[in-house]
This record gives sequence, C-alpha cells and structure tokens, in this order.
Amino acid sequence: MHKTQGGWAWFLHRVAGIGLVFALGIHFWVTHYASPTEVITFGSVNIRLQSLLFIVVDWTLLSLGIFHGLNGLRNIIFDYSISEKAKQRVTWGLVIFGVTFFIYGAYGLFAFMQIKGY
Amino acid sequence: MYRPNNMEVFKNTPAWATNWRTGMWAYVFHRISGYALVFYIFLHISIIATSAIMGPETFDAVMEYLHSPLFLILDILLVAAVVYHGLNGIRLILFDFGIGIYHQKQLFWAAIILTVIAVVAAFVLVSPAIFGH
Amino acid sequence: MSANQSNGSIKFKVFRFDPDKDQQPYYDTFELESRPGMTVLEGLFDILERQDGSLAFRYSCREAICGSCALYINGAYRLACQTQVSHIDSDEVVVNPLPALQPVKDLVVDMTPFFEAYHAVDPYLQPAEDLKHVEEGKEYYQNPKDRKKLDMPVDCILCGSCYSSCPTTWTHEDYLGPAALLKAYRFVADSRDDATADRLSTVSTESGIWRCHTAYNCVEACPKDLNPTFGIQQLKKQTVGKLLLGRK
Amino acid sequence: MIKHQMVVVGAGLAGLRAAIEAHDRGIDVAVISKVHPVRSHSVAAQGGINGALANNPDGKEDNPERHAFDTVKGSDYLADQDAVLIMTEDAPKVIIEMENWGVPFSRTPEGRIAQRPFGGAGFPRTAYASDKTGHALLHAMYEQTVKRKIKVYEEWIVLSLAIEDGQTHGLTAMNMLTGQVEGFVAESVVFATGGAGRIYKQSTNAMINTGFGMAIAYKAGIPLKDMEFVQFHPTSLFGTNILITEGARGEGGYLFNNKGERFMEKYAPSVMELAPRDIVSRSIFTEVMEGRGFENAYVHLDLTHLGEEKIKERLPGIRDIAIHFAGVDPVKEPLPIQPSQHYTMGGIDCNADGETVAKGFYAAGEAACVSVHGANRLGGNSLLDTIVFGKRAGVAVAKYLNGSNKPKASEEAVSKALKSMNDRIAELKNSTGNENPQEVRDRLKEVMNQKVGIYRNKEDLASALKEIEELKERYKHIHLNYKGEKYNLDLIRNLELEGKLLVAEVITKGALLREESRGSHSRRDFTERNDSEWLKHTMAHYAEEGAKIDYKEVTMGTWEPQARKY
Repeated sequence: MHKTQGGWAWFLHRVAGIGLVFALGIHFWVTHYASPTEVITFGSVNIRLQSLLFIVVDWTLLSLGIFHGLNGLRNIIFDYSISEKAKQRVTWGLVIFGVTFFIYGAYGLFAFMQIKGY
Repeated sequence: MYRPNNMEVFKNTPAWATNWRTGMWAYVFHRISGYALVFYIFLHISIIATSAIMGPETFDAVMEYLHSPLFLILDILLVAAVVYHGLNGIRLILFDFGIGIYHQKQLFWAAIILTVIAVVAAFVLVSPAIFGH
Repeated sequence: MSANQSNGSIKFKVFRFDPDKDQQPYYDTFELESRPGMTVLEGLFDILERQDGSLAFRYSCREAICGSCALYINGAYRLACQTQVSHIDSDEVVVNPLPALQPVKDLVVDMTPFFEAYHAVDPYLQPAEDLKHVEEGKEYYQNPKDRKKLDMPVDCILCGSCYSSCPTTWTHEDYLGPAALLKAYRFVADSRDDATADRLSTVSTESGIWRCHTAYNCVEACPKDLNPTFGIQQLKKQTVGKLLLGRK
Repeated sequence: MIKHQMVVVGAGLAGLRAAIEAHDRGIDVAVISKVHPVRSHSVAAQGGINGALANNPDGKEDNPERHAFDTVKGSDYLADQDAVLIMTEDAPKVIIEMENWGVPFSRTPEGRIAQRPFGGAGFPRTAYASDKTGHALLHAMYEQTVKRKIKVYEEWIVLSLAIEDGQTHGLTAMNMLTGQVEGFVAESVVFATGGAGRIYKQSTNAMINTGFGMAIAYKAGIPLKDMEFVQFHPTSLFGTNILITEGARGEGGYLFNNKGERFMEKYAPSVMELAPRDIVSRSIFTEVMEGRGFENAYVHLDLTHLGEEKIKERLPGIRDIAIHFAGVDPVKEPLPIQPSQHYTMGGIDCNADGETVAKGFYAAGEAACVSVHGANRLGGNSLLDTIVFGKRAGVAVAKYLNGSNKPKASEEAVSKALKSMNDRIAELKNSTGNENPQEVRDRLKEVMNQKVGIYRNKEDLASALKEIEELKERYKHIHLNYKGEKYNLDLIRNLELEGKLLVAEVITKGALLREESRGSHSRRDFTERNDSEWLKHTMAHYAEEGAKIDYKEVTMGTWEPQARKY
C-alpha cells in the first residue's frame, strides 16, 4: 500500500508557484510598468476587470497567492521539530486564516466588479 | 535525555555558520524573499480590498498616495524579491524533474543575473515617474 | 602553503569539550612538526602520542573508506585522513567536530541520530519473490546498465558529513537527512529490489523527503563527491509520479 | 554483568557473518566491536573475492578443485588441504548469497557477477564491485544485521577472556565512551578481531589492526599458529602505504624499475605481474635494493596504457586514493609503489569450524588460522576466508549451544576476570614508571619493519627478539599521560601495546626458529624450502617468560609439494 504524507502539499505548492509566475508577470507589467507614470484609479481597475483575462488573473493571484504563501510558511514551520499535534494545529490555523482572508479579498474584488461602467 | 541539535554547546562552530556555498545562499535568499512576499501579499490584499470596499474615492486617494517616489522605489525591491523567488522556484522545479541537479550553481547565477536585469529594467521604466514628481 | 608550514612547524587549533566536566567548549593550540604529505589525522595522532594523551577522536582505515574521521576542518567538512595539512590555506589547522551532532568528548560526537535515520529506511535489499526462484542457487541477474545506476549511491561511507551540514537537520531532529535518504534511493534504484512502494511510503513523510530544500550543502560536504540531493529528488519524483498516475 | 548466549568480538565480515548465522539458528547473539561495524577493516578490501563461479568467458573451465590447487600452491603447501577444499567449495555459494543480500557486484554483459584475474590464480575468478569490494560486502553484511536487529555493542573494546579449565565463560570489555569495564557472561565467544598489521611501521592496515584480539586469546591459553608468515603486499602507495589493489595488475597494470624495464620478466616470466604476492614483493624489494628503484624506495606501477575509461570504470577508488594521497593521477602518470605489511596469515589456532582448544571459544577471519593461506595468501582469498569461516563458526556455535551437553557459563569466572582487569587498569593508571609508552611503540614498529620484514636472517631475527624482550620489560614501567575515564585513547592504546608486543614476539620467534624459506617467510640464510623438516605448522603457547613453540602436522591431500614456479 502506497501512502504519502505531505506529497500533495508539496506538489500543489509547485503548481501554484508556476501559476503565480505567469499571473504575477501579467499583473506587474500591466499595473506598474506598462505605463508607470499613470496613477491607478478605481475606474481603470473596473474597466480592466471587464475582460476575462484579468478576471482570471486577479482571482488566480488571490487564491494561489494565499495558498502558496501560507503553505510556504507551513513548510518553514515544519522544518522545526514540532509534535504531530502542533503540526495539525498549524495546518488548521493556516487554513482558517487563509480562507478568511480569501473571503475578504474576494469581497474587495467584487467591489470592483459589481459597479458596471463606473 | 538526548538533544541532537543543541547548538548551545557548539558556540564556537554553530552548524548554521558552516558551509555557506552557492546552494545554501540560493536556499536562504529563497526563504528570505518568501518571508517578505508572504508579509507583503497580506498587506497588499488588505489595503486594496479595504480601500475598494470603502469606495472609489478612498481607493483613488490611496493609489495617489502610493504613487510617490518612496513607494515606487519600494516597488522595485518587490520586483527583486518576486523575480528572484520566481526564478529560483523554477530552478527548484527543474530539479524536481531531474534537470540541472549537477548544474545547480550555474542555474543559481542565471537566476541572479535575470533578477538584476529585471530590477534594472524596472528602474529604467519607472524612473520618469520617480523623477517626474 | 603558509609561512608557518614551510619552516617545518604547523599549529593545530583543536576543539576540546567534555560535557561532563566543562561548562564551555574551548580550543587548545598545539605546535607540531610538519612533514611532506602530512594529513590532519596524522597531526591528531602526533598530538595524542606526544603532547596530550587526553585528546579523543575517531579513526580507523586512514584511507577515506571507513568514514570514522569526518570533521569540520578550516571551514569545510572533510575527512581528517584525506586532508593534507599543506592543502589548508591557513596559518593554523582548525579542527572541529561535526557541528550538528552532540559532542561526547572533544572530536567524538554522538552519531546516534544519524544511524537511527539510517535504520529507519530499512537499509537492506528486499528482492522480489519471483526473482528468488528464477534460477535456484544463482545470483540475481542485473545488467551493467542497471548496475551503473548504483555507482553513486553505494559509495556512501556513512561518515555523517552531509547529515551535519544540512540546514534542515539543524532545526529538525527527526529529519532523516541526506545519507539515510540516499540509502533509500540506493535500494529504489536497484533493479533487484522490489520494495519501492514501501520505501517511498517510508520516506515521503513530513520528516522525510519533503524536508529537503535542495540547499546542496550535503553535496558540498560529501568527502566522496556523492550527490545525495540527486537521490532525494529521484525519490520525490517517483513519489509524485505514483500520486498522480498511480504508477506501480 | 551482561548476558548473552554468544558474543562475537569484531564486527568485520567474519564477525558479522558468524553473528547472522547464529541468529538465524535461534541463538541470542551480540556483537562487540571497538568501532562502528562499517569502520571495520574489511571495508578497505579493494580487489575482490575468489570463487569458481566460471562467469568469465576465460574461466569457463574453472572449478573449486582448481581454485583449491591454486590456493595450496600459493600457500607453498603449508595450507591444510582439507580446509582449503571446504573453502573453495563453499566459495560460489557464499558469493551468491552475498549477492542475494544486496552486494552491488560489477556485472558481465549478461548480467552475471563479473570476475577479474588475480595473482596466482589459473583463471579470472575474483568477483568484484569496482575496486571497493570490501566496502560493498561489509555494508551489505551490516545491512543484514540491521535487518535482523542484532545487538551490537559499538565502541566497546574487549580486554580479556574468562576461560577456565578449557571452558569459556565470557569476557570483559570496556565501554570506550564511559571508560566502564563490564563483564559479559557467555557460553560461547567468537573472536573475529582481525590482523596485526600495526605492529609494523609500514602497513596497509587500518590503524585499528593492532592484533589485540590474537593477543587476548593467546594470553588466555589459546595457541597462535604460523604467525611468522606475514604477507607483504607488493603495491602500497609510497609514503602512506595505502593499498593499491592487486586488481590494478589484474586489469593489466605493469611494474617498471628506474631503467624502464618490466622487471617481473626476470622473476616470474610466465605470469609476470600476476605472480603471487610474496614473489612480486620480493622482486620489487630486490630491484630497489640493487639500485633500480626510484629514490631508493619505490618502483612504478603503470596504468596509463589502460586508458582513462577503463581506469574510471574498474579502478575509480584507486584513482581517488592516488590523487588525494600522492597527488598522482594514474590516468596520466605511473604510481609510486612499494611493498608493505598487508596480512597476517597466522592467527588463533582453530579448525575449519572455528573450534579452538577451549570449549566454547571460536575464531574466524584474519584473527584465525584455519589454515587455508599457509605461508602465503592469494589475493581475493581473504574476503572469502572471512565469510566462509565466519558462517561456519556461526553454524558450529549454534550446534554447540543447542547440543545436549549444553555448557553453563560461570558468573564467578567472569567476575574474577573483571576484577583482575579492573586491577590491571588501576595499576596502569597509578603507575609511576618512567618509561614513555610511545617510545616503546615506535621502537617496536621500527624493529619489526627493519628486522622481521620481507627478507630475514638469523642475526636480525635474534637481535629483534632480544629487543622485543627488552621492550616488554620497558613496557612494565610505562606511565599513562591521561588517566580519565571517557574515551581514553591513551589507556586503550597502551593496553593494546601489550598485545602488540606479545604478537611481535611470537612472529619473531617463529621466524627465527623456522630455518627455511617458504612463501612469505624468506630467509637469506636458508633460501630453500625444506619439506622434510619444516612442512609443519608453528604453534606458539603463552608463557610468562616468553612464547613456547612447538609444531603440528600439516594436513596433506591430493597435492604433493612441488617446486613453486610461475
């Protein structure tokens, strides 16, 4: 019987990492460096989020960013000798924190997307 | 009671003070940039989400404030962290595919060089905004 | 060659510590006569035999195959027997025990956690049942290409350098460490071994392969120029392969 | 008091093999070793292990009888032929067993165990794992003890035996990490403590091969056999005397003197570099003595013509050693080599089951003398010896312990031994003598090297014996430099020094008395082999005033002694 402990977390961490490389590339270029002298406004974000590409990019960033970041932290914590119980607590603590933050971030994203044609 | 990693007794040569070669630097930079980016991403989401929820006026004011030279320069640091972390991440994934394990040093230097190029490019791109104020 | 060595003498600065007696570790400095080709191990013997009978260190083969004398010498993990004094670019030879293990006395450290990890990976061949009956009383056949895969991992001398140099072992006392994982890989890579699934289960835990962050310290430290990282990555690859494809 | 049915002393190949066999036969066995098992000297064996597997296309005709004949001829007819046949018949079986246990042997293109030519052998019959065969074998053997969870007392050094009235009761041993001496009560003890190379100044042996085990048994009343036969390996690296495997010549290496001559054509024209070790060693020694060596000390072993690929594939360890220890890359330059002490053919007198004169006391491996090596051991036969006779000792002990007249080990006997050992250590620690033990040790090594070396004569041997007696006297007045408990190398090494002196004395005395040249024992004053008077084993018995020597018949068989020409 094959079983693994930590294999999925390790694998998904890398998948999320690759996703982030692409999404962040677009995000950085468009928001900061394509026209650096222009200040970002609620309006410009609103318009950008009409396009499917940016909807995908922004949701990807929000979800993968939170997962990759918190799983990275978990990874670092697991590099220390802690009990199995402590490992479980850390994992659940980070899951709750991550989900909460995701909901809050999603709420923010919806703020841009709800008012059409601002 | 046995304590295998008690570095207290090794004050003269703590294990962490040994073996600082290429791969170790790559690993430590990855960790440090990782810490920084975790911290940053939650700060970033908080600010954007909160100001967006508070309304377009607040959002625009915050954006205006963040478009100052100080934050634009901090943005370049962010680019450095993100690009290094991303490129070194790709380096690590290559290892996972069994690629480049015997050339890890060259890959590290490739990541560093590309990071420097990205930072310089970012600086060149935003310099009108920084000095234009 | 440093100035000190060319005029026929060399300083040895040696880590001293008896946890039962000393509050703090300290260094003793010895002035030794140097001779061409002198190794650090020979220097330690000179100290033991002619200057200080209380010095404790491990030794056996003095030809870099038994793995007894791995030490941290002038900023590098080295076998004392394989390190010539004249190759050390310094006025004095600074000899420390392997840092991430507990000192017993002077340069002798407690290797228990290292060997516990070794024992944990079931380090022995588990041949397939059908292999056993192919030809009674004959060797299991293995073509030279499959044998070649073992060249690197079987050369491990269990000296503990890699274990001591790995950043994860510094903070995680249950981490299996590079040597034990390389040993696991040695059997996974062996065409005669049939326990790959069990072996992967044993190592794919939160104190196993996933704790390797490819800092390559083990590769830098290995006095036999082996590459434990390569072995560990192969284990990760196979584990994830099974996870995704259910590969047997 | 620690109790086990059986205690094996020494965790090299022979010791571990005996322990595994006894364990598998239901015996409660423990192993005591002064180093972690994988640090044992077996790990340093390079070239290979002999067995008539007939895997090599040039060795299809090979069989155990031919292997036995080569061994007997190599031994200069001093080997017991029945024991040799037992060994060579077991050889293919134990090699295959080791392979089944995971040894990564090098392979033939068909995937079978590869075999290379070795000195003194009629066929390529030496199975090998590149040039790290001992390492491969010992690690696999240790892995099997790990699998069986056999108890190993690591870094415990055995100090004395409790043998009373020809019956074994146990032994005393010191935990080196604490300095505590403990008694072990055991119905059966197996000594697999290795050779005595370190009584010589120049030796290929590990620093731990002090002959202490032989000396302990000797002192406990077990005779030592054929100790004057000391093998000098022809090719050790000049300077450090690290072994350069016979496999280097087996793969086709040449020996050159300073005139650029392949001088072996003078000494063994038919087999050249692949003559037995005693002959090649003497040839090199002669070349150097007659001024045809380099720096008056060494000759060249040239591998360059083998090509980089072959060297890297077949002899990678040799290349590493040459580069690290001599700064010479054998791909580009010839290696500077000289003969040096390599193997102790003699040892604790025992039969092919490891049995000695004391009930319950067994010996195996280099520490033992069965005898299968006689006056000169063939390369590749020592690894074989350890495994075959280690296993047989395990079988014999199990039979003995499971037998009907099951012996009882006496705790009192062990307590007595423990008390006398503690007294001995206290005496040594409190000694106010003014002799420096290091001077005794250095002088002993010097004497052995100069006077009991490759070539011997009456004058040198007599003066060596006299000096050893003086050194024994001086040893009585040594003082320790360190009197602490934990990991006291000073104490341990000076306890071992007594053993070194005893073994050296036996070697020298045996050599002085044996007025002939046979195998490795080469007398300038008696240059011929003398079968009518000296075809017999030397037996040395311990006595307070010095070794008592008598002799024992050699078991002959099919092969009558003939002139040994190659």
